Amino acid sequence: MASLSCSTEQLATLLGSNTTNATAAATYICGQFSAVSDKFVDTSYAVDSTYLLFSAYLVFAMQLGFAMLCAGSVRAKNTMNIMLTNVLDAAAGGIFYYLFGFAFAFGAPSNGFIGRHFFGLKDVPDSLYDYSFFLYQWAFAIAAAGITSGSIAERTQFVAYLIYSSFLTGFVYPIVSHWFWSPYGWASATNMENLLFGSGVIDFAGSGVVHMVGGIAGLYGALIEGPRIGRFDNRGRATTLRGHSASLVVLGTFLLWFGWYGFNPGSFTKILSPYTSGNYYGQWSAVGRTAVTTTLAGCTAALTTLFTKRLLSGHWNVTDVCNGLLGGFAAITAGCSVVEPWAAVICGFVAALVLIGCNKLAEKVKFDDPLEAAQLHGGCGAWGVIFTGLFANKKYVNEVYPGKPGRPYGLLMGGGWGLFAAHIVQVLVIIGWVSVTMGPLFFILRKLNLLRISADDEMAGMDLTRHGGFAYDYEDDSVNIGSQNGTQNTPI
Amino acid sequence: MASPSCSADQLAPLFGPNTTNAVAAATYICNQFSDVSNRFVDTAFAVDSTYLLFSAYLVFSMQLGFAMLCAGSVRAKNTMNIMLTNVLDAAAGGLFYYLFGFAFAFGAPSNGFIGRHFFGLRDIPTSSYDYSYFLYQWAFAIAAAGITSGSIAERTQFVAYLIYSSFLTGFVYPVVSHWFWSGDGWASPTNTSNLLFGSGVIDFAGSGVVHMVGGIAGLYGALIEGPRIGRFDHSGRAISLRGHSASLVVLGTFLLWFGWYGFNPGSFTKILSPYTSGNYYGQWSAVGRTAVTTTLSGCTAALTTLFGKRILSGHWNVTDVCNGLLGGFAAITAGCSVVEPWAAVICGFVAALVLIGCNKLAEKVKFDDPLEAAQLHGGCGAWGIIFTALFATERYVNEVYPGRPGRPYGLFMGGGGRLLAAHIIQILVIIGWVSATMGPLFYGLHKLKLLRISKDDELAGMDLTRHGGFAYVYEEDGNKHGIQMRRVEPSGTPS
Amino acid sequence: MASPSCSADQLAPLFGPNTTNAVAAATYICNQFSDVSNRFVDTAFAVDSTYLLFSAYLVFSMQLGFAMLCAGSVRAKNTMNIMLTNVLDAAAGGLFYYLFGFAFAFGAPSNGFIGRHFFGLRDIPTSSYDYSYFLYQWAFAIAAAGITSGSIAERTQFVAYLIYSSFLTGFVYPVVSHWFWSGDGWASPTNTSNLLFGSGVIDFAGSGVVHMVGGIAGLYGALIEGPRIGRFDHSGRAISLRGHSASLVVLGTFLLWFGWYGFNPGSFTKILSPYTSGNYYGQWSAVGRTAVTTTLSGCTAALTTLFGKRILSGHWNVTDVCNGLLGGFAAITAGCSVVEPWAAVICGFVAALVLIGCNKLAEKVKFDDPLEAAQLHGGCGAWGIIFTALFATERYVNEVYPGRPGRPYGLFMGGGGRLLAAHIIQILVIIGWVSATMGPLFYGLHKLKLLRISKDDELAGMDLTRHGGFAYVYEEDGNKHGIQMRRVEPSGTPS
Repeated sequence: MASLSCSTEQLATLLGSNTTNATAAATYICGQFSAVSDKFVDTSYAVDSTYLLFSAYLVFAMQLGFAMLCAGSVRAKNTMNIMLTNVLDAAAGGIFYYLFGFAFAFGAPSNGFIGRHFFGLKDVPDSLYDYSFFLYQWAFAIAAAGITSGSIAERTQFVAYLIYSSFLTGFVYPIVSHWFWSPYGWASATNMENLLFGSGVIDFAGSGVVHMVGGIAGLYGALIEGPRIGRFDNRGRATTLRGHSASLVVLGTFLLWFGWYGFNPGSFTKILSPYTSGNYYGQWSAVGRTAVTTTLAGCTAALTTLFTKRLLSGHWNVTDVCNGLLGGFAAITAGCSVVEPWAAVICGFVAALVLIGCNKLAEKVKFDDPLEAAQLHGGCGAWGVIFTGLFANKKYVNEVYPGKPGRPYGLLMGGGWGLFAAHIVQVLVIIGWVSVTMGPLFFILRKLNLLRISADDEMAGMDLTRHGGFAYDYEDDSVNIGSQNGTQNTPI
Repeated sequence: MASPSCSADQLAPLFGPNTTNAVAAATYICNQFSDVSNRFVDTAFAVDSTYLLFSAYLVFSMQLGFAMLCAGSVRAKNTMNIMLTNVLDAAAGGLFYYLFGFAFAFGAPSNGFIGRHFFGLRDIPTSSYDYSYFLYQWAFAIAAAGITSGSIAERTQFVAYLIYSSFLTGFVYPVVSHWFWSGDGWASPTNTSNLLFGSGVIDFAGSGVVHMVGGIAGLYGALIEGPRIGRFDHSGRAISLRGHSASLVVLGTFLLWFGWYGFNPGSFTKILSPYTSGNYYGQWSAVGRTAVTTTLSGCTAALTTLFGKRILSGHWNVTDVCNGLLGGFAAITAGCSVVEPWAAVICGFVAALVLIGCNKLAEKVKFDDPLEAAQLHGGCGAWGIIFTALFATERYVNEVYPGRPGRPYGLFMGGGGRLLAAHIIQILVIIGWVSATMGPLFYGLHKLKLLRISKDDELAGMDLTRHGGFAYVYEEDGNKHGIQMRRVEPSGTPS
Repeated sequence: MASPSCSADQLAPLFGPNTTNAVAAATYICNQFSDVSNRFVDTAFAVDSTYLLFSAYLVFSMQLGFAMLCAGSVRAKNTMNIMLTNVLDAAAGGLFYYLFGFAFAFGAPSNGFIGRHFFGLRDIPTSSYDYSYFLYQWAFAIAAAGITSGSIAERTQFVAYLIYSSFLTGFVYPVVSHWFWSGDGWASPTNTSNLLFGSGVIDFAGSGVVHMVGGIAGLYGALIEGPRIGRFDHSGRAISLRGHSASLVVLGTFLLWFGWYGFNPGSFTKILSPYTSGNYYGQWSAVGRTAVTTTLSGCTAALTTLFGKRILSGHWNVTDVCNGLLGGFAAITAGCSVVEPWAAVICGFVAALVLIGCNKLAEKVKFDDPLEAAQLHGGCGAWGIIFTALFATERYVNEVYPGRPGRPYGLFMGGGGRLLAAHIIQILVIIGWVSATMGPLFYGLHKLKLLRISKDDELAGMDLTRHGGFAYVYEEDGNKHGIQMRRVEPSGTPS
């Protein structure tokens, strides 16, 4: 926010020499304005921090959503395992992101590839990054790790999980976020010196940075582990290994939806930024618009999935609808702030088809991902990056990324190829970077026999063999009380 | 918000002719103030948008609450079905409300009956409606549809559901909200030209607009479908078909409680509105008071239900308490912003009795509503509207609906009967309108054999026949495994 | 917030006699600034209220977290019971805290021991306490009661629960919060007349006031009731009576984590307070830092528990990790605003060890607490109080508790022993006060045979005998059906 421009010299001249002490009067008045100006600064810090903090809490709630979604999507015998990984994504992620992840991602000043300040939050807060920003970015980092844990569920050793999760949250993900979100990043849309293709990548809330990274990491993990026992029968036909609780899936999906309102609109990080002072239209409108585009993309994707799956399988299936919904969200994440609401409808529609296609493909190549995470976050995420390159609106691009008029915008909106090219580059480098880091990591773990659990453990379930017991115990130990309950109950 | 009123014309003469350039100096100073004033405008928009957006997110979380409440309240064999309807309430509602629902509800300028601008969010944002307002209203619209889906649970064809849900969210509900909430609505308390009975209807957050609409729609649905198989035995006695998971019911109830803090206090839509500038008492206090009245009404209703049910049935029953709690919330929703906290206690107390009475009545007339939604949202919602007309305080009414001194207020508070008259009109027109729209719709679906599922499907459960399988698989495929699984814990596991 | 200090008396002479009307000009200008200043007051109230209200909603969501955590941690046959107690903590707590709890806690002016104004929210809002503050404090009060209900789960009569819960929320807890948080409290760090040891107790968000009070109350309850049947076998060995659903435990834990962001950072109650006007570093940074310390302490405790338990028991156990996490949060609650992030890591590490140690001890002395609530909230809470006295940094203490330079701060940070002395006093008086109130209460209930349920009831489960039925019905009525249901998926379903 520009400060008020009261100038003592100008005002003193205007008051003129007949005023007893023109300079002092002018200084006095301007001093008052300066105090007013300071208080506006305070106000905007307080308002923006409030906004950012509550957004961060919402994003954190997504971790709960992931936990419930994952728990419901696996078989009962592996519930304890998958929930533990979700709790630890958050916990281990907190420590690693504090120690060095945040420094790699946003350490400034830095080169375009990796940050190198703020280790252990040293020198934070400064005028650019406050604690609340760290918290917000941490919540993003753990989301990426949460995506991956879904792909390799039900068959991965817990130690392997601890290793890849730390590596992903502490190194792989922070570097990608540095490239695209730090003002020093080589492909950042806010890079001060040199924009990639004169444009930089507009991955506003992370279809690429978060979702593709998590999804592709999961792709490698699931690929190297191979499918779960029983997922493809002897003749190679796919058998559905259904999750144990659709209620938990729906609970998780709604919580993710809820949290996405922190993820997408929250990515502005500031809300008290007028575009023209004194006008009803400002960043707060853009924030609201972002929430609307997010909603519409998800809703459209859910409906598209509903009817398409009805045609394909004959069922109205709620878990498929939930996945479609999430696919729509993952896709709109990149462009949510710079597209019109009607474009979000298109985004969601295509995202649902992309997801269905990816799932068909996965089945064909015998790729097994219990949560469809690689297909959903990888596939729909990539579509989202492309979508933004096609539909970004000129006005919104310039409002959200101000200070550099004449930026390229969406190809289909007449904005030329600059943005589209940058986004293709983004898709490629993310695939490349995750392949060269997570691919070898999973491969080495496998070679060391640390990746996959034994066939016996897999049949019995990890909860019994590794995690101290089954997650559920609906019946009492003595069998007869249990069955008595069952019958006694209903007449009451 | 009035801006600081610096006027160069007034200031310049005060400097007078001896000042070198009095007009320029005054203009200079006043321009500074004008900048300051603009920045206050920015601040107010940012603060109010933050407040409204987070309130909208809370209201959205009620949809999750509905989903869990409904899921837990039906039998396990219909869980997938009911959860799908809840997800689609939100999803289909999002599209329809975007395309025309919002336009019907708030399209301005319009006549008193229906709005006709802003289709597909065209021309949004304007100075009065921003995107965040749309999002907030969308979250309300899907809540109404969520209520109805509870009433007709466990026996409705999915296609029927898709049709009524779109119709309710896209047309029936928006029109009602236009009447009572839009500045152009014929019964709105903010109508600028002509207030109904000089008062307008004070349905602040929608006991009538949301809850009664949803509840009465559900009433017609459930009435036309008839009770579930097994709900009343041959001799006509009621048999409780218990939901499959009380944990989900409690989860859903608490989430609804959580979300209600967006529903009621959020309905101010602005928080940075002083009543007198520079004072600690302003709209922020009214917002806080609204949260407090909401809480107290729900709490009282929960306790009343607890003891009432204990006396009637001999049990301390948590699902009944949850329903009582929600009844208290549905009732206070209309008057939450204009009543004193002590009145909210009365509101909740009566709401619990209303709900118990409605349930007794429903059982007597063999009306089957798996979620008690018609009784709860319809009955307690109607009581809430009456309650507001009785207990609205003069001061709060004038603060919340400013600019028109001498408005009627609560009958018991000495404000005369005009508010009550308006509120009775509201109840009647809502009943009439929903009867005239949703009644024929459900009847038509019934005649077309699109409404109720077949008897076989109902006995087997819709999840198996229509939704691709049972919601839960706690045990492995073979019997062997199943039994092992269950016994393994006591025998062999280290713990 | 200091307002712009425009003074017409100072400004007028600067214009001097040549200005036509210097006094009027100066007054005119200064009046404009006064308007501006008022609008800053409005803005601050609106922003702070928004912040406080949403924090209160988050804290409320912890009640949902408690309900789910408790439900998942008990056996299925007692689920209805424990969830009912959690709903009623909130509901009964709402009424009692409204009627007198808030008055005891924050009624001002008062003596150092107990407040005595604001009964039934009379005279609220004042310039220092608004409705939103009441709501926030209510959410805290019910958290304390929620802690205790975990300790005595699965074996307590419902009537006993109603009595102790009202007493705790309405009297015991409010008095403690008066001592340490009210401006009049004898040990409050904001006491204007006389600080305890020149320092007062820095229990920022209530490791002592909330967690120790709830935990110690639970300790007495569980001690007087004795362990559940089957918890210790004939030879005295402990047998783990596992909860019925780890999913609910994880759900509850994450919700508590989510809510803790209202609990700790929210305890500032204001966010728009600059330390130096016009600077990026202000209370908003302290709020963010508090959220960070909270996060880090919980994360460290979770990891410590994970590896600690792996070594001790050979399992990677998610419910243990959840408890460890919560122990880390309970510990950091006291000092969250005044310690560095690195110190929070230490806090969490030790908290996990304290919890493991307390659990070992409890097993040794045959103390049975189904939720580990006494160990977790009592033990880790006490550690948190000590921790704050050791690691509070000078700068943060003076920023968070301004206006009295040279306050004592953490012993290890060079701040001397006075803060530690005050904190040890806090631990002792909380133990003493809760022992003197809740101990006799539970003992009296025990003597009146109102405390523990009968052996038969305990074996059958309270849900069947007292709460109208089992919480879950996954299967249809007959056995026949039951088996069909279960087998149907692999054999006959289309998928």
